Amino acid sequence: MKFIIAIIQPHRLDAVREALSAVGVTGMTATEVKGFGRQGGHSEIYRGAEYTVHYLPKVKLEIAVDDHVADKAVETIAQAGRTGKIGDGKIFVIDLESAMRVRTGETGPDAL
Amino acid sequence: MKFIIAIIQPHRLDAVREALSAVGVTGMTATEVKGFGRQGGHSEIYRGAEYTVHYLPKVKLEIAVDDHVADKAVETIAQAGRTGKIGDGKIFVIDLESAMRVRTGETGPDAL
Amino acid sequence: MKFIIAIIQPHRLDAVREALSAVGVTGMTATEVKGFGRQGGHSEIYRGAEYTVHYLPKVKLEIAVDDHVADKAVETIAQAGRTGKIGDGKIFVIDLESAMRVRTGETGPDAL
Amino acid sequence: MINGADTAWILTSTALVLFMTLPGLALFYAGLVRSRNILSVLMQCVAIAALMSVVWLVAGYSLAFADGTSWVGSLSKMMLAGVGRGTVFGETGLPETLFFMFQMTFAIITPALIVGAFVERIKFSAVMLFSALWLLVVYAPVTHWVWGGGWLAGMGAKDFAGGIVVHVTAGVAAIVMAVMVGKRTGFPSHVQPPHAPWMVMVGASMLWVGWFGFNAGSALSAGSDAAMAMLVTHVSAATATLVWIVIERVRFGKPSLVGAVTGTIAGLATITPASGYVGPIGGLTCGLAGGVVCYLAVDLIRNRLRIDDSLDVMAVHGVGGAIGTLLTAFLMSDALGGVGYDEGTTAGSQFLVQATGVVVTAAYCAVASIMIVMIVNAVTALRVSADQEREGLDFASHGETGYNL
Amino acid sequence: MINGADTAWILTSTALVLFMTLPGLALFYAGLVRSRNILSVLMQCVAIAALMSVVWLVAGYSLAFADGTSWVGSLSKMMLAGVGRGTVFGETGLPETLFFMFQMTFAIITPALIVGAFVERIKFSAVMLFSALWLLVVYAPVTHWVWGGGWLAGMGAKDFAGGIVVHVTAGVAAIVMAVMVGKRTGFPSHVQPPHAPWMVMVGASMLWVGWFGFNAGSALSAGSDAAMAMLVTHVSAATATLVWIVIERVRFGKPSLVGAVTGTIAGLATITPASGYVGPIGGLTCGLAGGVVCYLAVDLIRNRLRIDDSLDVMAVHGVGGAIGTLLTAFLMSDALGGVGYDEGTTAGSQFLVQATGVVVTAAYCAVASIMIVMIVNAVTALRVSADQEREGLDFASHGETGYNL
Amino acid sequence: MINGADTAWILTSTALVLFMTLPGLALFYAGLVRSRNILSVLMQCVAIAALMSVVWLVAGYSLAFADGTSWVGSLSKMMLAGVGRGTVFGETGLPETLFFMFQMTFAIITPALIVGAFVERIKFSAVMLFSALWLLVVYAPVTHWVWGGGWLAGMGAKDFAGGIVVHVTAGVAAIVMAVMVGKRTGFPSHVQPPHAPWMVMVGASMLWVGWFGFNAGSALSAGSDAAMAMLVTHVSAATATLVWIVIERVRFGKPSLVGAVTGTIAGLATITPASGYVGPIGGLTCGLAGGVVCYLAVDLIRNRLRIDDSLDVMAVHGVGGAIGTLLTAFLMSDALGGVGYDEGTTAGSQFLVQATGVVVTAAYCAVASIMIVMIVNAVTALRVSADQEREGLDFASHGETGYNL
Ligand SMILES: Nc1ncnc2c1ncn2[C@@H]1O[C@H](COP(=O)(O)OP(=O)(O)O)[C@@H](O)[C@H]1O
Ligand SMILES: Nc1ncnc2c1ncn2[C@@H]1O[C@H](COP(=O)(O)OP(=O)(O)O)[C@@H](O)[C@H]1O
Ligand SMILES: Nc1ncnc2c1ncn2[C@@H]1O[C@H](COP(=O)(O)OP(=O)(O)O)[C@@H](O)[C@H]1O
Repeated sequence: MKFIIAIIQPHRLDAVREALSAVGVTGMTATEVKGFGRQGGHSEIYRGAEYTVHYLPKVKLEIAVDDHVADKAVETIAQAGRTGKIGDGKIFVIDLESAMRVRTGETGPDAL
Repeated sequence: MKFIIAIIQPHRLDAVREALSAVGVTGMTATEVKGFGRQGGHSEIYRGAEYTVHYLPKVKLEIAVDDHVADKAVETIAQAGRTGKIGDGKIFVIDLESAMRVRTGETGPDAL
Repeated sequence: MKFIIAIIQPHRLDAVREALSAVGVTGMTATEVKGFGRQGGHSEIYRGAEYTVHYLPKVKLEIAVDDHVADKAVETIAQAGRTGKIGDGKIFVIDLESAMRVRTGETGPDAL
Repeated sequence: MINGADTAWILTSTALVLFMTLPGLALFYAGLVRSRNILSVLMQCVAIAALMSVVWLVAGYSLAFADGTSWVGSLSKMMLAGVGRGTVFGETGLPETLFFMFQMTFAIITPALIVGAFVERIKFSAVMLFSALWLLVVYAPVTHWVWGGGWLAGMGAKDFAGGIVVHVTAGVAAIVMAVMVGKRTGFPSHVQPPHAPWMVMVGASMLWVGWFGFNAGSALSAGSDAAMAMLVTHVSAATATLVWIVIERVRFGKPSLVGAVTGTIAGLATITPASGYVGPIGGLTCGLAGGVVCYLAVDLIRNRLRIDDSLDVMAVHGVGGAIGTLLTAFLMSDALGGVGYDEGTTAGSQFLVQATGVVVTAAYCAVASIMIVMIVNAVTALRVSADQEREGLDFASHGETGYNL
Repeated sequence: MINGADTAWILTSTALVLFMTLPGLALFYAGLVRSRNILSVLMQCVAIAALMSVVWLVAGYSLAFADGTSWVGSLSKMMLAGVGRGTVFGETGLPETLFFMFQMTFAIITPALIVGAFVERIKFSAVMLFSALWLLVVYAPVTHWVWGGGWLAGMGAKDFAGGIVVHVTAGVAAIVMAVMVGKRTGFPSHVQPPHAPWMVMVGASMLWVGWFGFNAGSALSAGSDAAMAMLVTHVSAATATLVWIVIERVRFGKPSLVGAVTGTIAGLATITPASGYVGPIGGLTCGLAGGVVCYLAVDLIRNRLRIDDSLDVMAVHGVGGAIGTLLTAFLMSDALGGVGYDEGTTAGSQFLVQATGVVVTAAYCAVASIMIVMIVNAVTALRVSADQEREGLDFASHGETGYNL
Repeated sequence: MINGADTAWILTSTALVLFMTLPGLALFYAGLVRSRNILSVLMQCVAIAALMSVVWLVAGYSLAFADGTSWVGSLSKMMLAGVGRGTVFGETGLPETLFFMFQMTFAIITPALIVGAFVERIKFSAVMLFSALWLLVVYAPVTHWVWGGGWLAGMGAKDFAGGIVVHVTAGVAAIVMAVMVGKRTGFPSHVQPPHAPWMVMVGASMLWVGWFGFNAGSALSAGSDAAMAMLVTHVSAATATLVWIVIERVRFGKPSLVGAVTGTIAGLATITPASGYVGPIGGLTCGLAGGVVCYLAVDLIRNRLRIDDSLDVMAVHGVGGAIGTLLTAFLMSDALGGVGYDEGTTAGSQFLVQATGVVVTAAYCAVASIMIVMIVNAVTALRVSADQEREGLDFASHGETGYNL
């Protein structure tokens, strides 16, 4: 199994989720995060001066998938998450040793 | 060492934490996350219409443990986190290559 | 590639980020988390009684790096994040199988 | 001669009505939008308050209240020309400067109400330009018709505190704006629930309290009329609140806070025109009618007509104000505890007058608002770009973010 | 004859006292609970305000103020029968409709105060039913006893703005409710600190300001009595705030914001019955006594008796109101800057009357409240399910969530 | 004799001015700091309100208003000695207790304004001690000079509602405190934008509404003077709001909400001394001048002088109050719609008097404030430790956290 960690633009969350759904991946966990990268930050105005805020809001998705689904899932996220502008984010894949569903105690791919 | 990622119901956090403590695991990091899964979302009422909110609030626990503690820890989380209802969450285990305690620079299991 | 997960004191975030920048690591993702550990919690006052809040606010950094940068990055985080007091946090390293830049579809170290 | 007691109450009422907009209405609206647009809504309210005040001083007040024709006042009181420190207003016991101020707070809240129609996608400069033109072209003349001795006043139309002047005009302009600016991206399928229902409730509470100044202040004196106006205002608000609670309870099993306070506002808007003419039974009736009809109107406009009048300005204010204006014809009857009819007037004849007022005002407001929007669109676009809309107006238009926890 | 100046001030006071509940008290309470119950608290306050208003109109006012027996008024003023637009209230210079409104705001806040006893676990329908019955069975008669010419008034009991009528009744009902509804899951070991202390402070500030209408408005006129009532009210609030700050500073090294403003409310509740009868020294004394004793009472009820009167209604309001009522007997002495005693009365005899008022009211309120809770429990359960409690009442009872950032 | 109407209005004004501090100013300031210091700011405001009230009762009022020398009052009215329930104040129609209360709300907000200079790093005990000493040593005497029959009054200085008394004193003390307490760690490079701009706007709105009590209440009567004061106050606030919006729009392309409402406050501070003497043109002029000059002053003090007067108390209040005081000399001319000059006075001679008032007060306030800070520093340190500053004052000084979502 693989554990996919994707950092995406917040406003692409719905699109990515729906695209994943379409390829059969329905379970996932999302977190609001602050992203630092090439995109830089943005500047806010405060009483006659501009202040730089170094980060930008991003959403992190964590998705555990069975091995054979992994590539498809990564591809799907990339396509649905892409706007072509800097700051679109990253997709990381890590090896997942085991998974368990808390409710039933099922393990392995069945737990996903 | 193993890196355990557990998604649980927010109201089970105290129980899980206390159960882990009882088996000797006291360090962990918790994050508020949004869960998408079979449980679906919930609908909120707004001026005469119901709107679906697709996610549900969950808590993610991240716990680095020594190898021989891993199974026990997973088992403990599963038991303390279980309510038997859909949406109880998942426990994922990943291989952890190295760990360091920032304060002292200690590494390996000693750092946990 | 490696995936570094560092739990640090919130007020060290700027220092750590700047130090990492100085060694060439500019991309990273930060999350506000609740830390449980030896440091214990803190007690708040409420109408004539003290209540224990078990967790402390921490920041989690996630940083994907090329293999040869990993040790340097860990070392840098440890140094910049260290205050010498209990609760300074942990640095975990996990093996990263693959990485992709959403915008371009680039993979591997080029994606970071 | 100046009456100290009346002056004391209208000074207070002026503060209360300003409080309705700042921060009352501003919070009511800001809590209803998404968190990335909270500041833009607050900014629109405060900037409207500031700009309308200056426009009112320069020309608005004069167009509404300086002697003129049946259709509009004149420019003779521009910049309060001829109005001195000691000038008394008409038959009242109030300094004219105070009457000017009290009326100005109405001229502030009316354009601010319209904000609810176009939140989350409008350009800030469009809001400013639209509001200024609208105040002069729609609000000031209509005020003149009803309160400034114009043709509706001549016909004997009864609009105590602004059912026609404030709520019908704002509601109609809101629909015009909603249609011409267009829907928010994602409406209606992806609409999100209010980001801060607590803030909506706080705003509504302030509106409730401030409305005492609005309606009871419209008596322009501190006596029985103000007291009864306050009473029926409160009773209507309370009743309509309960109506929404009961409807939602029956329909969904759960009464919502946002629903309850929306009912409050519906009840307040509905009683507004009637508040000086009716008794407790009138208050209960307005609350019941306003509660039920506004509920249905929200459903109609939002869910059936699919018009993105985003915060339901037409359904709550426009419809409420219209209903109250029409009901006044019946509820003012002394048999129902009202003040009774003017000589030679019956419920039927009064109803015709009231209906004329509502219909003509709505028609005029619609046409004029459409033309103003066209002008605004030509001068500055109406909408921000899709990217800016997605990013949120707080940052895109004002360079700030609402919550930096 | 109607006095314009008095009318102006009581119109204002009515707005101020409504403001105390909406949004003052609502925010004070909402900030103290967990974030998942914020909306339910706000909803309870607004729904109580709406329902009590209607109940007051239908029968409450009549039971309290229409001529009747020593024990209760009559039904002769139901729906304000016989009260016209021009009716003057008693010896005052106020329209009776205004007196009705002013008193109604008291009839709103008293049941709303009780909310603090049962937050985070109560069923919404139970709140509604309890409050309506309680208003008719407890609040209206007690009001009659003290302010409506009933037996306590006859004995010469002094309760200027509601130490007995408002605070003792609310406090006793709160304890009854807290015990009968039962503790929140996790009380006391897992109680969590207030989710938004800033909101608590904002609510307390609004209560402080609004209390000027409550106490100085209770003079029913705009003159020296109102001014002195405002002064002593403020001095007591300020003093009690400092008392809590000092106590927490000494005990914990850190004075807390929630503690400070709890002190404020304690000082305000304590001065309430005394506010029309005492001078500055009375204000200081009430602030000192109220601050210290209420602090001890919180500790006693919450930590020793382990009664989950969740937001300390009894300890702050009940105890404060009782102390103030008793102290009035001494502080009204003209030696201390008070108004002095009625002819034939001494501090001792007055104290007995005051004590009788507190004790009999508390006893009656306790018994009646228990019976009402039993009825409510039979009609609709008191508590939500454990699952719903855990989920939070916002979503479980109202289908909404408080913060959607 | 007591005038009921005037009393009604000043009772209301007193409530409005208290509302300016609690919660108005408290929210305005709390929204500007980082989220970890929100509670400390609120706590400082509420604790100052409490402590100043007691100090005012004990001695402050007497030093300001009891007959004394040209330089300071006497101690004859300590604890309101000799002031009975029925005592009328001077030539007014107000109970002296009410005048005491109204003035007390000014004595509360002035030290509370200074809080903006030292937020996020000050020790709580230092705030308390500084404020109490400052009230007695600076505020009370200066009040005596201007409003208590002292030397500035004798010279004919015009300061209707506190340009000198409130804003210049607060601004100067703020600069002294900012310099002597020292910068926040990270100032200016790492300053963070306001944590809750919405809260800043809500506070500013409350200040705007409450300022009607401040300025129109300073007429001490309910008549033409109050009405005109309210009018010019509002016009100045509106104008200065627009000025900031325009400046930011031109300079950054985006007008910010925090900027707009900072303009509001600048306009309000500027009109304060002039509000009883000028007409609508005076209001517009003060708004324009206050808006522009305060904008420049923020830039000067913060960005060029690099003084960490954290919330710009000097730039907005001190500078605004001074400008308004000076402009009054010209704007009070009846040619500009003002009240005209006292016999034997010209614009030029009045200007000299006004300038003398500003300069001497500023100088006295600076010297006295420095000495008070030195005393405070000796008794209790001024600053928390670097660790505590980093952790945030909410937890470090008060054991609480602001947001527990
Ligand atoms: N090395 C990294 N490790 C972890 N997260 C990263 C890394 N680099 C970038 N990110 C995340 O991806 C987001 C986008 O990266 P950025 O460099 O701004 O643009 P792009 O995605 O177009 O390369 C960042 O905001 C950050 O959250
Ligand atoms: N494949 C997945 N990867 C990551 N997180 C998941 C995955 N599937 C479910 N989750 C998380 O687990 C939570 C519970 O899953 P759900 O399918 O609703 O019920 P259950 O735990 O009973 O199977 C989800 O809300 C989500 O946070
Ligand atoms: N085993 C663990 N797994 C994951 N996170 C941990 C673990 N132990 C500690 N942490 C995180 O590190 C933080 C600091 O740990 P703590 O034990 O308090 O002090 P120290 O870092 O000095 O050892 C904790 O608050 C928690 O967020």
